[in-house]
Amino acid sequence: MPQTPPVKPYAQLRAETAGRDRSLHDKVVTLDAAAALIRDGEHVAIGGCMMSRTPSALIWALVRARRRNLTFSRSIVSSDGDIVFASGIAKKVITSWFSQGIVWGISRVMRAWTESGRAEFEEWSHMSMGLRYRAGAMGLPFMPTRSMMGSDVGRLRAGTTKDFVCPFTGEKLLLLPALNPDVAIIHVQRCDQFGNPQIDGLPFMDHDLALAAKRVILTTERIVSNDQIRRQPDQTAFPFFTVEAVAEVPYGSAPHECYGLYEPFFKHMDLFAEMTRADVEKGVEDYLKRFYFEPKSWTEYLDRLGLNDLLVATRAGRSIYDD
Amino acid sequence: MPQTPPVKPYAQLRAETAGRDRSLHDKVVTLDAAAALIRDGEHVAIGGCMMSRTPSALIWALVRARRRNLTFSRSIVSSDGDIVFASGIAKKVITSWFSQGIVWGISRVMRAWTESGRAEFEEWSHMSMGLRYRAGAMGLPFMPTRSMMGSDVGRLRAGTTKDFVCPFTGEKLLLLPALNPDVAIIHVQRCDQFGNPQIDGLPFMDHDLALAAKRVILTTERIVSNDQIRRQPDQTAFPFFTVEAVAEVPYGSAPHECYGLYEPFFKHMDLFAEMTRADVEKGVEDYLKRFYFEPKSWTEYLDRLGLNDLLVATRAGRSIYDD
Amino acid sequence: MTSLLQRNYTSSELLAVMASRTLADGQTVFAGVGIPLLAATLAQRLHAPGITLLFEGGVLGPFIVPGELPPSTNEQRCTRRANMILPITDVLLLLQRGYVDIGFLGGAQIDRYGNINTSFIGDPAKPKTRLPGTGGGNDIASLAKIVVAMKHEKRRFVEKVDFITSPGFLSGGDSRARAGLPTGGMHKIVTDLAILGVDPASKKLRVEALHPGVAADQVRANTGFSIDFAPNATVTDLPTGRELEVLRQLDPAQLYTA
Amino acid sequence: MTSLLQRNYTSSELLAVMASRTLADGQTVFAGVGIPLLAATLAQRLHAPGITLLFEGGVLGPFIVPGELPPSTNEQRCTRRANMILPITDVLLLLQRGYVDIGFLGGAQIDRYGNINTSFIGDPAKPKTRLPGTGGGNDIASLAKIVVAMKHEKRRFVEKVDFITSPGFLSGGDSRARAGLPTGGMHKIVTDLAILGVDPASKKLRVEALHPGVAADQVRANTGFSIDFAPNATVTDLPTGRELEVLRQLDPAQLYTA
Repeated sequence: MPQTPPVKPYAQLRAETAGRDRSLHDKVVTLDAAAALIRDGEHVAIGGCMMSRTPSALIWALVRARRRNLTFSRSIVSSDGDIVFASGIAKKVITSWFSQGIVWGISRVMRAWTESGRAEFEEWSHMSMGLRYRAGAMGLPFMPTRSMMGSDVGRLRAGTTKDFVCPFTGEKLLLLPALNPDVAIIHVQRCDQFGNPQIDGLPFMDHDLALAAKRVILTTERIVSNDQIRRQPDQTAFPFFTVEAVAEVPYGSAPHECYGLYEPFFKHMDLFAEMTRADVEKGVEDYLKRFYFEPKSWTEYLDRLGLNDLLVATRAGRSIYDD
Repeated sequence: MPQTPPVKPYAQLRAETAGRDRSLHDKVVTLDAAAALIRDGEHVAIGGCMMSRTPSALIWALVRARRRNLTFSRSIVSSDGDIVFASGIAKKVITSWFSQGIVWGISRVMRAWTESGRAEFEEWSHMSMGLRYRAGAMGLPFMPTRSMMGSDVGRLRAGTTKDFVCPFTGEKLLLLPALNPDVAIIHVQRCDQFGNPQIDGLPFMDHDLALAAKRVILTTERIVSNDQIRRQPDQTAFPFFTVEAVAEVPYGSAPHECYGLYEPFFKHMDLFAEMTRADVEKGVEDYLKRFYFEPKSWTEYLDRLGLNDLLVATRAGRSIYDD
Repeated sequence: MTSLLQRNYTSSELLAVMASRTLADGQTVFAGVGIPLLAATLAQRLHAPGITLLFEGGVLGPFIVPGELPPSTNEQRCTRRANMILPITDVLLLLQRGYVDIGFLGGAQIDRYGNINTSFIGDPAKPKTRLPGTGGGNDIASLAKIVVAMKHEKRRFVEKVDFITSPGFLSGGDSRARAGLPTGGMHKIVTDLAILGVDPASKKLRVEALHPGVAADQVRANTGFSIDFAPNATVTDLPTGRELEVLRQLDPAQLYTA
Repeated sequence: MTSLLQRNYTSSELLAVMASRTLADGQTVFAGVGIPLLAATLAQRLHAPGITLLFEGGVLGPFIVPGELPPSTNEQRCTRRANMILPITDVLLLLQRGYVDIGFLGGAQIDRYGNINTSFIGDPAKPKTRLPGTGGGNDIASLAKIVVAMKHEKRRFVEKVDFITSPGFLSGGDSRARAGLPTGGMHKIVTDLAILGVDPASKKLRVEALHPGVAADQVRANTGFSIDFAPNATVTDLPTGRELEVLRQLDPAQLYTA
């Protein structure tokens, strides 16, 4: 598999954007219809970070649709990385850290899939991931950095970065190639029918992801009126014209968290770790069957997580606003 | 006078930041004490834009303290540019647009001072100003851009920029030198005693200014508790550890606006235009005497603007939140 | 032929109406205050309700309230019922990223290749008049398709501008692309006499339509360089009553349309 | 000499306490979850109340609630009573801009020049174990002064790490600066046996203090390379009752201190 996607020529970047309908129009679709907009072989950037605002429902729908040969990129992946490997929808994940979470130790799925060569974990430093998306968002072919030099993390990526001497100061710098995903998938607390997204709490890299990507697919906890958005325009996270489609999916980040609404479903995360601990291949197959393929809807999926876990996560999520 | 300040070597940038007390400590000072922190010859970046969130009170205090040989930079200057020229505190303003406002036509003061060579207006494109601050904020020596090429705006600045061919795409780019001001002066709606600033409405370039500058001096409409800040951490505009001092100055942007609180004092802006229309030298001298040197305090200054204008501006300012 | 004396609108109103007609529904339009903002808002209220306005001050998708025109694109009036507020640098970067269809500018001087001067009259080293400068004009003209609205006068339409603040097609042909600007460029110039476009090969300005009652010679006489007419040059339609009515609601104090 | 059997704290508790003592009041500290966060929070509640914590997820100056430790530095628990929330890239850029005094890391392997491996055990092309990778570790270690807390074991303190995830002093001397990293570098390594520092000239790790009851040979036996002792090497003070008490309040479930 080739290293990270090559830098897009500016003419291509401009043509792709110019070719899209960027007007204020209704973009509401179902979850399945949203997943159908993502095609085999595309590079999909995942919004949020680790166990936060993961577009879990959309990934769930992509797994069920048996999408193939996708490349995912994300600042940090948690169990979402395991899922896209184990389900076979991804050949590659570009990220800075890949594990369900420090308390659960090293990911068994990531180890099994990468060490056997079935899939690739392409590693960049966390800031480099951010700067690559930022370059893409700014319409630039690269971003300079003072990080990732001297290390083997940098050495492994040397084929796609450029060593550079600053013409102003004579200092050594590293030029990071812009990352312009085919599609960014982002989960938000609320959004209107036109794709004006509003995010509470941690913004992560989502503004840059949305601007870097060719197009954006949103899932949202709820769809609100355009009037409501326009009363707080300083809370809008990125421009609506980056957005292609919006699906309303309550608890769309479960079993991860959505700031202010629910924390991670910790008992379910324990269960996932446990099921993949002994026999990882069998364990993850059972897990996918039980939680990804057997439920007939996202509500049935949530039902399998269990109402008690949902209430515990919700109680904890809301508590961030308590003194 | 030399062209734009040279790019700071990284060692100097790091040493300057490392040398400052960046702990969470009480930073509240008087307006005069805040002005006293700015020394002759320094490069002062002005927050806000044009007639919005201008740190008018702090500039007023700098004029009264008869500071000398300052360089100012700002995204766009309005009458604040006229004032720093006419008062003699500035030799140079680095900006993208210099006029009181389109409805009042070309600035007489700017014309008189630049055309006679008494002061310099160093022109950059608006995005270039932003990208230069952003490079400075990111700890980078430059930022690439696809703008300002081919034009005479670019030609006049060619001594301080670098033509560049992208090593990834072969495309022509321009490298803009980072701008790291000695001090940024920024007016905000509220702030705590530690310098945690919260801004309502348009953020302009203030986040980048604060991070690019060696230090930041704030004026604020009101000082609130740290508890109040911590209840809405997503509203904090830039890190408190960039801030050296905070002065509470209600109506500290008058006669310009402060989002949600007051609009520009339009009748006063008319008066300024009128007083500088016929005999600019005499007019601006009279203006400075009447509004800058004779009042004994900022409150007396506001009194000279007039209670009626203040109420009109306040009524209009608050109306932004009305449906 | 309608005499100029008989017409029921000012030159500025004509400019605003004609400029508004260059915009299509669904476009993203970067506009400054004055005629550009009036024209874009007029289009939004008539034939192009789905236009998204962008303001340099950091505003995306606002609706301007009639009679409350902002004094610049950097004050709170610009944010009225906006979809999003964002930092200045980020709204300008939307140009570089390619999200803007049309940049809408004014200008003090323009030349035969659509280069605009808003910086210096005379020698930049010793100017006769120092003008306010570029603002976002240079960035908009470097990165987007441009519509300009300005009065048609010989001192404004010059052979060569004293200073290129906002690049048009520079010295014509492919000189703009060679300078590092492969996208955008001058699209339409709306004046109180005519609509100008650009010859696809030479990149010289040319007349594409005359306003009702304007003679070709009148355009030539008010242009400081020899100007061609497009083969299919037409005559524009008169401002309609509805256009003028809405325009006057937007600017009742005639701040920009006197 | 205190016997290890007699001590009233776990190895992890010892690590957290000793690490907390390396921090000074007023410092800005970039910390990951686990021992780093516990140590920084402990310092904040005892000798260094003015420490400002930064989390990779985009948090500036939070106060962690005892018993509600965040599962990573990217969830809402990290934002509790924060001074500011900001995008990930911007919080990481504070490192590059020079606003961070100390970066606080863990690690799977460390070598004699303080290089850290959290990516691969074995040959990176065909690893025995693929580890979770750098996260912000590479950026933190490239741009700030580093404190590391880890268990002192021979398999962790190796002659040469299998992979340099987070750069220490690379191959020693001025090799770090020559690689483009003129600032930062390894400052202290806190283990359950000793405190290590860096020899100013050679940039090799050296023992600066032993914990109470630890013999020099014990450190040598658990280090996979020959290690020197600083001329003025000392013995650390035992964890105090107060330190252990507060630590246990912070992590009552012993998620990180068992």
